[in-house]
Amino acid sequence: MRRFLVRRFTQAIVQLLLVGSIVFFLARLIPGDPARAALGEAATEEQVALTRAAMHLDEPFLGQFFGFWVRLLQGDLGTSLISGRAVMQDLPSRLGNSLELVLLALAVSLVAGIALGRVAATRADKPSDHVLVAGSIFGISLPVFVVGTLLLLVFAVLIPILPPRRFASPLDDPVAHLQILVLPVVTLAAASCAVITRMTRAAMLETLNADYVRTARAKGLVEKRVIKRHALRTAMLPVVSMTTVELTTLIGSTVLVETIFGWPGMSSLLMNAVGQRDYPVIQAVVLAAATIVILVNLVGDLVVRALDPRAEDN
Amino acid sequence: MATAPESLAQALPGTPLVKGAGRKSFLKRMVANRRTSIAGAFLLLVAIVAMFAPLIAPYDYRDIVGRPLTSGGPLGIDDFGRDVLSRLLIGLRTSLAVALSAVAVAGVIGVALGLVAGYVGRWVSTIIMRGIDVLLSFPPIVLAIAVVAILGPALVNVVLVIGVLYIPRFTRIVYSQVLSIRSMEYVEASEIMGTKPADILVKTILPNVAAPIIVQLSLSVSFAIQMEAGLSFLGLGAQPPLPSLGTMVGAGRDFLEVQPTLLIYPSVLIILVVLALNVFGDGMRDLLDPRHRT
Amino acid sequence: MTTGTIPSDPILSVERLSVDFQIAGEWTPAVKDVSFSVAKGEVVALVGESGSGKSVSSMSVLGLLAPNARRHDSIRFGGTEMLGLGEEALRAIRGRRIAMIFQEPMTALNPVYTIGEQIIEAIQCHEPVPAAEARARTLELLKKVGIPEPERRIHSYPHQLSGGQRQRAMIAMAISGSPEVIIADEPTTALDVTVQAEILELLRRLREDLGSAVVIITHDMGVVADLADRVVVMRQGEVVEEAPVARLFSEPRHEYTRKLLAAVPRQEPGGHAEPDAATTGAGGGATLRVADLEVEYPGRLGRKGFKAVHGVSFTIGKGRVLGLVGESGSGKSTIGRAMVGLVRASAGTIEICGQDVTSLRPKELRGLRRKYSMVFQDPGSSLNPRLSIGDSIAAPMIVNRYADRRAVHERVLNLLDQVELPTSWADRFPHELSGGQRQRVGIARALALDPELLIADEPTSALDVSVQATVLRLFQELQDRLGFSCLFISHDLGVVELLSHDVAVLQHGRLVESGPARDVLRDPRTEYTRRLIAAAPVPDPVEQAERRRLWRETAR
Amino acid sequence: ACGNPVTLPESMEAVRPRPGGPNRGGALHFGLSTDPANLDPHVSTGSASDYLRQLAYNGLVQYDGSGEIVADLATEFGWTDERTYKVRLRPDVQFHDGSALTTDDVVFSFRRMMDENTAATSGPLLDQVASIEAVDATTVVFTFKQPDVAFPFALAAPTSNIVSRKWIESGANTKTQVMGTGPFRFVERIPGVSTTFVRFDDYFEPELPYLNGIVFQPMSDDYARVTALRTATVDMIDYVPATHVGVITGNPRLRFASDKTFGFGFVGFVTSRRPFDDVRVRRAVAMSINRPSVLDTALLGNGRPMDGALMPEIFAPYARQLDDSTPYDPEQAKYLLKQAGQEGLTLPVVTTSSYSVIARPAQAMLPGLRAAGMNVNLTQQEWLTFRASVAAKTFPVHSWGTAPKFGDPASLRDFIGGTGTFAKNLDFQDDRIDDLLDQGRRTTDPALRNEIYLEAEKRALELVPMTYTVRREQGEAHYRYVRGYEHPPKGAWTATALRRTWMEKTA
Ligand SMILES: Nc1ncnc2c1ncn2[C@@H]1O[C@H](COP(=O)(O)OP(=O)(O)OP(=O)(O)O)[C@@H](O)[C@H]1O
Ligand SMILES: Nc1ncnc2c1ncn2[C@@H]1O[C@H](COP(=O)(O)OP(=O)(O)OP(=O)(O)O)[C@@H](O)[C@H]1O
Ligand SMILES: [Mg+2]
Ligand SMILES: [Mg+2]
Repeated sequence: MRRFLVRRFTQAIVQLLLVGSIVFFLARLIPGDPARAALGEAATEEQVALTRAAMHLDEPFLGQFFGFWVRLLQGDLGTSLISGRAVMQDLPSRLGNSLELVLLALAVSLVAGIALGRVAATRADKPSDHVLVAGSIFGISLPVFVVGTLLLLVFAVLIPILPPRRFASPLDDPVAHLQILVLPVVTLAAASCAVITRMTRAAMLETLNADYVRTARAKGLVEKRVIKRHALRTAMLPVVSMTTVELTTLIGSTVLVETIFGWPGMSSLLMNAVGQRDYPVIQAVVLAAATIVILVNLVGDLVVRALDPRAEDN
Repeated sequence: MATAPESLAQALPGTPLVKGAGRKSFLKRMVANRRTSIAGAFLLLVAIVAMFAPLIAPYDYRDIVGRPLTSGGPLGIDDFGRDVLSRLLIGLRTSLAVALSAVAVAGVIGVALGLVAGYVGRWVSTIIMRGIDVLLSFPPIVLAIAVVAILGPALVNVVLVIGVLYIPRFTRIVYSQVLSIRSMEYVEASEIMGTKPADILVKTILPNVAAPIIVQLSLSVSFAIQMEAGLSFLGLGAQPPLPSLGTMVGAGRDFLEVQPTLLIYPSVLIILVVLALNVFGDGMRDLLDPRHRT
Repeated sequence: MTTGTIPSDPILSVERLSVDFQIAGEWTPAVKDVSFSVAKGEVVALVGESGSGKSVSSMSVLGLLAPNARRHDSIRFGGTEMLGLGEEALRAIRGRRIAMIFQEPMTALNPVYTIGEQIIEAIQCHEPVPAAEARARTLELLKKVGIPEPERRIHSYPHQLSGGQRQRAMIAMAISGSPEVIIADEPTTALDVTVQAEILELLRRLREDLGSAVVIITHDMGVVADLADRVVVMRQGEVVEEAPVARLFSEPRHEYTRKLLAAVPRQEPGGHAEPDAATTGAGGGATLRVADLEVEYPGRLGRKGFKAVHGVSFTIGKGRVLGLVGESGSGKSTIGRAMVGLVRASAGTIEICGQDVTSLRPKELRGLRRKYSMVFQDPGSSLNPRLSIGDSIAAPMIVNRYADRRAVHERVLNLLDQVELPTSWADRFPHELSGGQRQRVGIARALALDPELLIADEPTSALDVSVQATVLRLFQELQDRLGFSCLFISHDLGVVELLSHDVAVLQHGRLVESGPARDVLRDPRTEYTRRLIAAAPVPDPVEQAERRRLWRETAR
Repeated sequence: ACGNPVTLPESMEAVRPRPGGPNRGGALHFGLSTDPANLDPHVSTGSASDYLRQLAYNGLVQYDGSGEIVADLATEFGWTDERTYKVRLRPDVQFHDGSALTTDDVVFSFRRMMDENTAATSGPLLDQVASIEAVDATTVVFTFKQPDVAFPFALAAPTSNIVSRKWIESGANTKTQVMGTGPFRFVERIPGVSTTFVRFDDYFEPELPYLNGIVFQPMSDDYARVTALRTATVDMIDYVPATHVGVITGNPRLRFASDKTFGFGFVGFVTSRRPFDDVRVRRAVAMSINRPSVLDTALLGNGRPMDGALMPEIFAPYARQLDDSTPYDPEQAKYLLKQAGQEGLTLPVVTTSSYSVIARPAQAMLPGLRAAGMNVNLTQQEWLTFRASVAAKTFPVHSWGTAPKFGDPASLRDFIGGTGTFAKNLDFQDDRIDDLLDQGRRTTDPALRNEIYLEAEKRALELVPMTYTVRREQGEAHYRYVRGYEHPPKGAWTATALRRTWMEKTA
């Protein structure tokens, strides 16, 4: 176990080095000039060129590259080329806000998705299964921005019970914070909940046929427990490995959710930074996101190992 | 000598190599299942419509045929004065072409990687799975913008981008399934016969991990349709005036209160296609599972 | 029609039971009009042909059949009609009042829970027992069924146990609720005779102490003779004869019963004709040579591993059959699996046809693989559930490009026929077969390529004696014709003596005795072997009663 | 507005009614289409950032509600001769740090703007300034290399702000810190959440500002911004998208303050690239754009078609004379193409997907082009990519939209002058036009200027380096209880009206 963790953490460092390096070059491969973004539309090419130089973007590539890593290792994530703010000043709160959304949405979709998937599987081909299939298709087929917009239209304009209030940080005003949290979380969770429902259903249909489920019944277990402990538990394996993928999908979807609901998260920071070619911010956000994804995958793998003793012996 | 069709027959458990009396063929069983066959027929219809969309469409999807945002024509006129039905048909074609091929790319590569990683283990799986993590941790926009920049905005590239982005969905799920299946005795039995590892993966393990893959396939199509829309906004993918269902939904959103049909029609079409795919996928899964044969 | 002791007070009675399965859209009968009953404190043995509907009938009782089944008429338990009983009422009976031991313990145990967890769950589901007490009871149960080191095994997952250990875990689970009726479907197939004797003793005690009724399904006539009060003989889904055990053995009425009894292999002098030295001499070279083999299973989560095989060496000459016997969990399957590379030898060499397979690269090994094949101990899990049995049998031929499509087809049908399965079943799937039928599919698959070396792990454990006889005859015939070498793992000493030239006895992963079959079995040198032989039940109630008494004396 | 503002205390929301005059107090919540990234007083990243800038800083002059240039920090200002411009400062101006404004600060500010390294947005407008001198404690004099009629516009530009020399030289980070003389003090910017200003009590204009504070919230999603307004989450929003104008104007509680004169769309040709070096081809494209239809579809009628002058008649009296110079005539276009040997021309056009006001007209003009037998390959690119493509001339044609820098024909230079920022993307340079533009800039007589610019525009319409498509309606929307706000009718888009805004509602 310890050895496994040590190995995985070493791998994670290599992965982050890789992600950081790729994003460093990829960001600079994207045409468009941060100096232009910093100066606005009206600036002349001469002005842009001067600002480029002032941003040290004219320096040799490799120098910039190593400079980036050296500074990073010293704990310096850099300063935004555009706003002049230190990345560290904004990143933690942005990251926190996004994670709050994402993790809540993930929790909601896991709890609801597994429950619904289980219902669908145990009532396979009965009306409630059909309703769930259709419902999840609805959740999957509608793009995030449509779901968000519809929710806004319904709950903010038509029946204004959840108007798009100003963002309030949970520390300042927890009640308001919870209130504004509802719509974005629901929007985010809609699709992934549906995915998890479908995955759970499919996996459970497999396991429900297994002989050990028959054994569990023969023991006299309550059907609920047969389902939960025996059919569902083994069906969780694909669901767990899907969850980590779902998490990244959720992180991706926050881009839209954050703009629609004015949620000051990491994705809108990244979107802005990409739109402005704000390289230090792009790099920092991507690295932060990558760290999270890699960690979550690690946790997912640990869960799989815990769930399936056979997985480990290999 | 065994030839290719035999191995194929082996890969598909529904088609017995050794046929006894009274067993219905795969196709027959499919037809026998009402829901699956309705979904299949619908998909076939969709495919045909998509293929011949330009012939079926009442108008050129680019032409101004009426006052913007009015209800002329069969399904109304969009904000640019174009016929909605014609655009739906062409949009369907674009979306299906992109989404299906992207999912195919992702599915084939993703499943293959997952199988190999799960079966071979050791450093091979380390490299594959950690690489998948790296891919997963990459924000799609950065990748997408970079790809347009490097490869240009062709529709093929959007297939590539979506395909690559969706690989992890398949790899991770297949990987975890293979881990629990590879120690099954029937896999070992296959090994002892001297089956080549590739054949074990494809013929023995793959059919037994098919269920989550099928679900994933049918779901991914829906996401790919949406992602194409998102990417075409970044200049990757269907460029106006060529419509896709996803971009039509996006454009319809602005007129939600003025002319909701602009949002509703393409959404409904996406929902129908995805629903049919899922129902069909479920049916296929049942067909592939001998325990569901009745 | 039955004479003799009609039980005064049948606790469980099956009346005119019919079960049909829907296969490919058609209803196929599996059990027709079967009636039998069992009274409190009585042991009824269900015997009969493999596939005759024993498991199906017994699973009908608790409503545990696959969804593609339909049942008719009546099963009464006490005063209740079991057919059409509500889920809740059925649940209250399951496990608590009627318990079931399933035939194939590998698939019947949940792979992701330790056996301890599974047994504790069974205990706690009917009684609110505190966790510590449940654990204590579980340990006691494990001890009762003779699992060594229960403290350690309680944390083992099913795949970490030997076949017999799994089976005993299954039994422990079933008896945990002290049920009124125990339905035991081939409970001792994977057990060596000593353990089997203990298990039978256990069942007997349950009957005596708790007045439990036992329905035991078995093909081992020795077990029948040992345990049963009454015997129901089934064939092709019907009951052909029912009789008190003594009468059945002394004067079987139905022709099938007679055939059955006749087919029992007995340890008689001259059971196996020693093949003449000319064909089997050392000159032919050894097909399999194992030297100082050691196998260690890794421990979970960095815990200490478990050494299952200690320095085992043996040789199988060309055309020879080595019978490997030994108590359950002694490492027989592990050795077999090491031969074919399914577990890694941590030390020692394994030479097959002169090549050391422990050091071969995968590709070279694959070339060698068509020369040997294996029959797995657990027939259920060794068949790909998504391949029809025909395809499963054809697989090795296709993999090794044995012949063209038509020839393969022919051969598959031929093999099915040889193992006494209807050729029309080629496109059935494993879950549609009975345990013994699945086992025969495994055998057919192993024989498909005419291997030079066969590793057969309990190949006939699930077969009734008549089919077993057919299979053994087939074995012998092929062996005579093709002269393949065979590592024959079995706990049935009668079969071993019948088939093997040499015998090796394994205990705790160590070879304790080996030599020509007759010498070892007739004149065992070690105490362990002697006990093994003494424990084997004989198919004669009277003689077996006597033997049991003797065995008890030596054991205590 | 409901709920707690992010950083303003509740008490600030209170409005004190004053019969007969503007109410005092209250906080305005403003939904802004972009999160202004950079608060530098001299570098503008778009109109959203100008809103913030002009609350905290002042220029020497400003636009009033009707678009006229009036005093700001100046009391008197104007030309003393053709090459001298004199400005007298208000005596009583204080910076937010309490220090007094001096002429030295003014000189320093302009030098900073003129310093290339600042890359100030107003920098290019000051190119004719030879020197700037403080002649005494209240007077600053600009001397010019040559007469420059456009100079007052440069002074009124939202980025021509006066900063404290002491403050800048103390090493302040002008991108993140704000310290000016404006009516509002900068409190804080939480990126993505809000930027908050509170009243500066020592503002030099008595009474002003009326509001206690202004909170800007970035709302980049059009739908969300409009919804926030409709649900009174904010009191005011900028940049009402054409697709939502109907929803706003249909609501009696809301007011849409807009203009149709400033922003416009155009299609530019790289005039050095074949076949667009042939003016017939360019004209053919110009003639196949169905402008009324583009307006109707792309902007849903919210704007005006542009078939003549670039400059609107509101500040270019000659403009009407050029009306109908580029009629929609696909047949003629076909003929021209045929003449040029370019029948069935394939037109690779690049546009940006980032702004719908640019992307939608580009899409809307396609049917007309097709009617003339042209085959258009439209490529949408993300904004900066688009900018890079345009600058690198990767595509021979681009469809763009922008606005003149200020409300005078002198701003034509950017588009058709040889050194103009937009002309450079077209490889366009015409001596005659350059000559005319130079003359125009030097000439003070209005009638003469009118003639000069008429000719320049006429020539541009003949040479077609770019063809203008539609003017878009652009503006802000707010509740009617927000009073005193005017959308500038003819100047640059400035936010000085916010300085004078007050709240009618007292609740
Ligand atoms: N994967 C494993 N991990 C740890 N221990 C194992 C594993 N597989 C088997 N064992 C242990 O190794 C020992 C030998 O097992 P093996 O299956 O070889 O026994 P066997 O002689 O075949 O017994 P049986 O007759 O019951 O099948 C047993 O004690 C078993 O618990
Ligand atoms: N799920 C099923 N679907 C279809 N047929 C089945 C199914 N289960 C059992 N059968 C058939 O029913 C018959 C009786 O099977 P059963 O398992 O009762 O045999 P058995 O007497 O227990 O044999 P064995 O001794 O080999 O275990 C067999 O012919 C088998 O093929
Ligand atoms: Mg059976
Ligand atoms: Mg074994």
